Amino acid sequence: MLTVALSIAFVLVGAAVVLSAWRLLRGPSAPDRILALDTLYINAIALLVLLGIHLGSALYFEAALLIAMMGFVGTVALCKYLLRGDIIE
Amino acid sequence: MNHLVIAPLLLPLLVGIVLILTQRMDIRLHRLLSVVAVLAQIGLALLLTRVVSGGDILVYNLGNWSGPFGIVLVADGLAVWMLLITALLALFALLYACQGGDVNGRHFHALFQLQLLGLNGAFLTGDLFNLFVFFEVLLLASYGLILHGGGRARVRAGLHYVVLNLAGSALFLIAVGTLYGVFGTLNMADLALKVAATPEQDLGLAKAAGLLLFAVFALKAALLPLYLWLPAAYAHTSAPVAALFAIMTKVGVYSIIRVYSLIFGADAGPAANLIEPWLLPLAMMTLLVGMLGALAATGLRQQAAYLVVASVGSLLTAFGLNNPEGIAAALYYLPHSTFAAAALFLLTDVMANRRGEVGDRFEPAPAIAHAPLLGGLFFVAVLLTIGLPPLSGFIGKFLLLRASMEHVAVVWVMAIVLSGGLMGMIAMARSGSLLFFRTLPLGGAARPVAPAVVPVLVPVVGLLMLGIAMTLFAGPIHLYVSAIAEQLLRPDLYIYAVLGEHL
Amino acid sequence: MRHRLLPHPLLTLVLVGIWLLLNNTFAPGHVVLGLILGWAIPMFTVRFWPERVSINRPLLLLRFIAVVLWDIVVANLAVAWLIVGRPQSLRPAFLAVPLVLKSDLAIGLLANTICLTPGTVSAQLSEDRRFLLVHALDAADGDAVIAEIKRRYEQPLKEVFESC
Amino acid sequence: MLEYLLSFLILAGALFTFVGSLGLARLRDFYTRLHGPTKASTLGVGCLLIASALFFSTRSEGISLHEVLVTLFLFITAPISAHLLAKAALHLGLTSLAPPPEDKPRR
Amino acid sequence: MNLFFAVLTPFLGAVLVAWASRFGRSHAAWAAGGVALTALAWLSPLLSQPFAGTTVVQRLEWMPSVGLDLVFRLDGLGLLFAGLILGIGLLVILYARYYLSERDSMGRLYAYLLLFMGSMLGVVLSENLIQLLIFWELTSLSSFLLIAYWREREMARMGARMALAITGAGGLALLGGILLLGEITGSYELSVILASGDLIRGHSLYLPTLILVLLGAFTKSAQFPFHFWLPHAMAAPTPVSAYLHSATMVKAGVFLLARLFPALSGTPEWSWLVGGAGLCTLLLGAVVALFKHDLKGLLAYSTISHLGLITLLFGIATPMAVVAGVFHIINHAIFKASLFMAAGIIDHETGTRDMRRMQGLWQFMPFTATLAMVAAASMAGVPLFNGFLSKEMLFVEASEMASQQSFGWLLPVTVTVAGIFAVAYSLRFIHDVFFGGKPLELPRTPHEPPRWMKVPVEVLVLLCLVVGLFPAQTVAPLLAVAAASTLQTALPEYNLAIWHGFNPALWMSVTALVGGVLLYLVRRPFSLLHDRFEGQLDARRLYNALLQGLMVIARRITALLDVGSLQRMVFVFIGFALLLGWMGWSGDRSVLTGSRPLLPVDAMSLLVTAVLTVISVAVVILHRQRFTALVLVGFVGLVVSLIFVKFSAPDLALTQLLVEVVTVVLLLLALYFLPQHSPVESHPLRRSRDGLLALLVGGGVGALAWAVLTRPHSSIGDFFLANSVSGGGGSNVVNVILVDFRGFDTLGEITVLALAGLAVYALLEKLHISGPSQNADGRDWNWDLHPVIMASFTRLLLPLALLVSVFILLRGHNLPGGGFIAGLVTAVALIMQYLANGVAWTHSRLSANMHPVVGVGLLIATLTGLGSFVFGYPFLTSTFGHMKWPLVGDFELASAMAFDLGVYLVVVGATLLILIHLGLMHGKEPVRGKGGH
Amino acid sequence: MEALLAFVIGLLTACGVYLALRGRTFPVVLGLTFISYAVNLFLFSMGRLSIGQPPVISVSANAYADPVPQALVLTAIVIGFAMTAFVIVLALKARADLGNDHVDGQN
Ligand code: NA
Ligand code: NA
Repeated sequence: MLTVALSIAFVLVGAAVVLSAWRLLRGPSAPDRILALDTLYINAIALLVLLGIHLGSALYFEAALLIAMMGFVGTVALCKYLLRGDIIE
Repeated sequence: MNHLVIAPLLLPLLVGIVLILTQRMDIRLHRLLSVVAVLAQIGLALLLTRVVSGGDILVYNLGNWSGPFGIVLVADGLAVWMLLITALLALFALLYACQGGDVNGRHFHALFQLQLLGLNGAFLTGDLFNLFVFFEVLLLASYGLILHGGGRARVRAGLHYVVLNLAGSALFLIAVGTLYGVFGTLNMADLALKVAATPEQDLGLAKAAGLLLFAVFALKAALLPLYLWLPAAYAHTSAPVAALFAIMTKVGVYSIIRVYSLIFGADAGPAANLIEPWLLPLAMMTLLVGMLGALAATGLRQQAAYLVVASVGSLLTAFGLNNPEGIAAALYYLPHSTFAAAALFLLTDVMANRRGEVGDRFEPAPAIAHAPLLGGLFFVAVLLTIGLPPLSGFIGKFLLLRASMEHVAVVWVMAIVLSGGLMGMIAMARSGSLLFFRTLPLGGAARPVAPAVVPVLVPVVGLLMLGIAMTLFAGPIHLYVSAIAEQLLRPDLYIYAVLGEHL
Repeated sequence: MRHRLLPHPLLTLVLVGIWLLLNNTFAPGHVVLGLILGWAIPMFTVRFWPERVSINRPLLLLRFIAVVLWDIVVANLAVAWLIVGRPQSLRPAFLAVPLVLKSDLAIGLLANTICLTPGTVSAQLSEDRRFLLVHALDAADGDAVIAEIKRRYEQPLKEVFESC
Repeated sequence: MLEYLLSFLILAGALFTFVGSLGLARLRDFYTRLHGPTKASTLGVGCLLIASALFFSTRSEGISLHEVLVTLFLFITAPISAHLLAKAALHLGLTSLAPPPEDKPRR
Repeated sequence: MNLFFAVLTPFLGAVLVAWASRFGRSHAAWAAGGVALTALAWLSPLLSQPFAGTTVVQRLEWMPSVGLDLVFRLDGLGLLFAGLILGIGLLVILYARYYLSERDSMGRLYAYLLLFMGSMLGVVLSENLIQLLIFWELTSLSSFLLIAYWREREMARMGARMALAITGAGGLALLGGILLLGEITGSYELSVILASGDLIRGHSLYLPTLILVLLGAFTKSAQFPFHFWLPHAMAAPTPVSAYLHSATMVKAGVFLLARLFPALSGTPEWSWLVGGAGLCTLLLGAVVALFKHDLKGLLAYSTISHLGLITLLFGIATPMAVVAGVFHIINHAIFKASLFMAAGIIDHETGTRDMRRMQGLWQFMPFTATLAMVAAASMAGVPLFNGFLSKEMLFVEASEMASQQSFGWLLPVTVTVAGIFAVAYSLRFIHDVFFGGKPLELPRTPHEPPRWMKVPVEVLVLLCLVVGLFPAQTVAPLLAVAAASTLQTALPEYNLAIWHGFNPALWMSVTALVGGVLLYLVRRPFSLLHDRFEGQLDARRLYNALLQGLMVIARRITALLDVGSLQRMVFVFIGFALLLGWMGWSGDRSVLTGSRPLLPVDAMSLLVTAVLTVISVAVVILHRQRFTALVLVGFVGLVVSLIFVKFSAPDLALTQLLVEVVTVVLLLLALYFLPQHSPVESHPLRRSRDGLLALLVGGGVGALAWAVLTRPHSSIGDFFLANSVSGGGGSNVVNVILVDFRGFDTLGEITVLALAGLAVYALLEKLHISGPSQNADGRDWNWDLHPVIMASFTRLLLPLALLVSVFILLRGHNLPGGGFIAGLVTAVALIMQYLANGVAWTHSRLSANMHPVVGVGLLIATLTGLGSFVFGYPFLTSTFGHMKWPLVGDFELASAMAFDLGVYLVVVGATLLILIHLGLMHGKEPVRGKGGH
Repeated sequence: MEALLAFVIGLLTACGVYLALRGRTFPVVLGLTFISYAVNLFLFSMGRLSIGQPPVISVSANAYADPVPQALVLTAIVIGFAMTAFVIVLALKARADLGNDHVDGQN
């Protein structure tokens, strides 16, 4: 049961990755691409959690934690660049 | 454990740390500290020389983990020889920098000390990945130093140097990785054992990895066709850095000597003498191309840089002969060419500073102040550099030719080394006659103001004296390097010293 | 004095809690360590976060959080339906929400809450800080959405953080 | 029973994650697309984390609550991303399906 | 060690003279003379020994292991040459004192002259041939200095360089020859080599050896076709010419022929090569000399001719010819030195050396004219003068050869013709200068030179006479020992007398004298002919063409290779590596795929790989749109860290993730100052070429990975897995390796990081560039510097991030984490403060001076390592223990944790150091221009 | 799975090499970044692949991945980061000093 659910979940998240990547590639605007990258980070968290359950190991938790805490810095910097050019001013 | 082995690493590291922590202090204190540290470094190298001169190989198990598991430092004849050369060179490069070059940018002394750390580490380590790490230490320090002071040409050449070396580092990792993947170890002695017993299906991988590693070392050593970064980089950096960099190509040379005598040497079974078909032809072509470059140079710095290329060619030709005499010749030639190149770079700077606008370019200029003195020193430096009698360069060349007599390629070696020497002579006769003989009247222009001549010449004279000392004591030095060569041709000694308890 | 030795008591508590969560344990050793860190870290970061936060009505805050969580769940379903079902018929709109909140923290929390609940994103704070520009995914009646935001989120935040 | 619950949570989380990306791919202007990932980062990841907490709490001795932290951090950081993205889009004047805002709110 | 000191004295003396010249010109001359006399004094105790038939050998150990010692040898030949070198040297020193003008540096000339003297002495007194070669090359070098003495003259510099190139090249060839001799005989020492003549001649390497040695000798002695450098060396001051081209430098070549005569001679190869070169040179020099208008030019070609004569004698190679050769060495040295000096006096007194401008100098300087006439007569081979004696001996040998070979008559004919020309040019030297009318517009009014300037000439001319008249009573003993030591066998019977009766040689002499006078009288048409072709016959043109050719080749090749193009360097490097890798792989029967069981592919991995492929290719295609490329790269980094997660490397995943974030920030900081788009620059062909290389390299690296991945594995990793807990006190083996097993790597690595911080700081120190005031599309930047919402929340995040850092730092030893990751978390959190709140705000709260953090971090790590010294363990030996604390319970403390703390600090410090200063770089100057540039 | 990873390594290498051969500093830096991803993955793969066996000693695990390449890659990542940081700053310096961003300082 759980295995089936996990398999379906992997497929869904995989599909999410594909869709986000399509947006990343397609754009058309710079914010679209940044948004897609941000979404991919979220998708990665989902993947990590699923993988943790799948393998029964808590060792993947930190990765998810760090993405949650630090992944947005890239997004912020990219947006700040679009807004101001100079990201540290 | 004899802590003496690690002292040459700890000393520059600690001094470097102190320099970082005291970065806002008076530059004179930094100079003093730096010079004292280098003097101590020489002392350590001499002590180590005394210890290993009997043929002992000192092994230091870092973290008390012995090889092949932990990282080991190995002070054998070759490593200690390199340490001594580096320390001596560093002293004079540093003394020159202390004349004011060190304040053209930040952190000169800290970078300098850490550069020494990288160099010494590369020479001492017995672990291939650790060698990579020390390569990176010395490279990053060299990036800082090569750009020290800035300026258009320097930045351009520096960028090329950095990017190319980044590519080199990537290749290094691929090669080391492959070796680990195939043999499951990183310790060089252990690798030597395992490579010698390579099963047939893995032989291609082992050889590919070994040759990729050769490409990395050839890049550092500036061997044809990978020397192209060198002329601009050396010609455009500051003089003391160029002088110190005389040892940088030798790191590549050292690595070639170490890896291809220990791991892929004659005892390496199916992978034995891996680079033999490559090294000698490439080295001889490097020699030629370097000499042609020296002929074509438009400035003395560039000429000196090309002579460094040529000296790498000579050095590796000697090693490429792959016999005890050849290796001994290489080991004699190595310090000689290092000191000579450094002296030439420093002297070039002294002269260029006195030629005003023209600098080191081969254009007529008013006679420079102190021309007789500088000319005399230049003459000696040239004798050393291009291997004319009676100085160490000639002895090196003689040893090299002598070692080639029994080699199948003797005709090629003789032809190329001798004609290379002729080209060097023609090139230097032209530049010397242009710089010192073909002078313009001073005219209305004032003599360029340059720093007092004596202090800047102290390091130059010091380096030249080293060359002269290498001439006078050629006998004992040759005996010493011959012993090192013998040791290098007995990798089993190294392996036993490192892995004794695991064998 | 208390300010200097314990600049952010609330933060200290939060940090201790997080420490225990991080270590996934309530062992006494970690409580002690958590307390030390909960005390030391605010000491270091006080320079970055000088203004004191006072929560006037903690219970209201909890209620607010519950409301937000509930809204997240409900709005998620609604928005999911919108996305899957009929993306062509969306009626997106930019809404200028007039603000009564003043403090950075409260405004920030409001903006955050708006972002967290699916269907709305806070897009821009006006330079005079009197309007928050919100983009709504499907807002047939913009004023109703604005009113909802002000009632459900701004009002409680005002009471918790800015009532005095 | 627990397995059903876990399965449900996992599927729900994955589904919301998927829908978020679907929105990102399908919707027709940047501002509406911006709403997509919010789902993924709130309910999507939220459900998965609850599942994880349940899974590890029941599997080994001691409960596992640290998953809460991921949600906590996401709740702090995701809105900042969304907000800045919207701001950047406005700044660049990206076309929107909604009538563009007047200048009023800015100055 | 007298011989050693005799050689050393001039070298030391050179320094002494340079110093003494500060006190005046005469001081320099006295010092120089004193030096030469001292050298002579060192030799004097040994002088009698060669006459007693013993060879003095003195040895100083230098490099005995390679057969290179300083070994000196004094035998007859050496003694003769040493005498010439020192004797004529003394006269030249005296002469030069009066020759040089006030403007010229006395000290420099004498110093160079003494250097040269020492080098020559070294050549002639060497027992070891390598040592001989060293001095040989030193003569080339010191003659370079002497010839270029008037360095402001283009001709002098050119002549010096030419002499150096030719003689230096010959020296290199000689080195090769000597090495071969050493290879054949096993020694470089003369006593062995001279005794091994048969071995050498019978060896397969004989011919190459001979050719190389002869190249050395011929270049030095200006033998055809290497003779052309010598006339150009006449740009030297005349005392130098008198010294170099009479007794010394050019004689070194014939000395070498004499020296190695027993070892190399006696074969047809020797006769043809040596005799042939000598004969050509003899004739060529004699003919050209007649038509030179320059006094010194005439003497130069005459010198070439006489050297050819000597060479020819050694080529004939009969014992008697050798005696004649040695004798002519002596005679030529004497008369030629005096002639050069006379020419110098004329030049000195008239200001010109052009014989067409001077006539009838007899009336101004009759005494000098008399001296010159005697010397010229000797040169012409007029009886009663010394030159006649040795030339007569040549005629004898030549006529004897005539009967022995089929075209043997050619030899006497040729030498007679040369004799005719010799008489003619000698006559010209005298008649054109001293007689035949009045001088034309001389720059100066000539008169007799100073008294002491004439003395050296007088001495030499006297010797011409004395030797010419009484050979048996004067020169005979010296000639005997010199010839004997040259031959290394018993001497032939010979009679040094003026009159030998009516023999063919006498008729040849008479023919030469009469013919010479006649030739002189009818020379005009020939002279015009010569003038017309002057320069075209000169081998200097060939030399210049060769040199030019070499330079052109050098420049072309260098310009072809060294174009300063990074793209080419990278291409060459990668291509070379590819080639090497391929060569290593191919050749043996290598199997690409190994036997390890493979992991099954899952759909998710396949999917992610597909996406990654698309995005990576997109980066390549879109790379000109830099911002877009950067965003896409962010995704690639994320996937890489997911790959680490997937394959059981959580530590790597965490590190990669954080490094990715920092890298993106860095790239953005840089992108602000850079153009937003890359132009299309490279040709499609080049792009295809690069693409092909990229594909090959990618394929190669992929194949390499595949080959290893599919092979069975055993490694030192098992040891670490087994010992991590027991020996390292931690269960996260990766971390234990980093801080314990291989902690030294980590120390190096944080040093690299610290260095990056320092180097970046140094680079940025004086760097101020302005970013654009608008973005690439011409849109102004947003007004909102620090959006409030972002600012307030990032402040909240900071304490949380620090807490997480501590968490990660502390647990790293046992679970994924550690100093790096913790440091990066802290650094990113702090960078976030800069991003959100700006530089000014953050700086008022956090010092920008990160050096102490870096320094302290490194220090802690190093001191942790040093701590183990106290307990007698090697550097970085770790220790750990568990302790029970009240309340807290069990708590592990490991020294590795302190090490990790150092790592943490360095990571934080260096990362911030780089980013902060990069951020600070801009902002002072007003902004200008658009983003696109 | 091994083939997939080998492919990814080859792919990243190829992209990196192509970009590193471009004439402007920025793509070169991107290329070097790609190469360093590829090299890190390569080095990592030298310990062979394993799923769910992180080298963290625990009672429940029955096998572990080879920890050595992981440690090496960690070092390599950090060193690569330092190098990248330096080369980025150098690119800026070159841009400022040479007047353009061509790797040879020409337009
Ligand atoms: Na700024
Ligand atoms: Na900035």
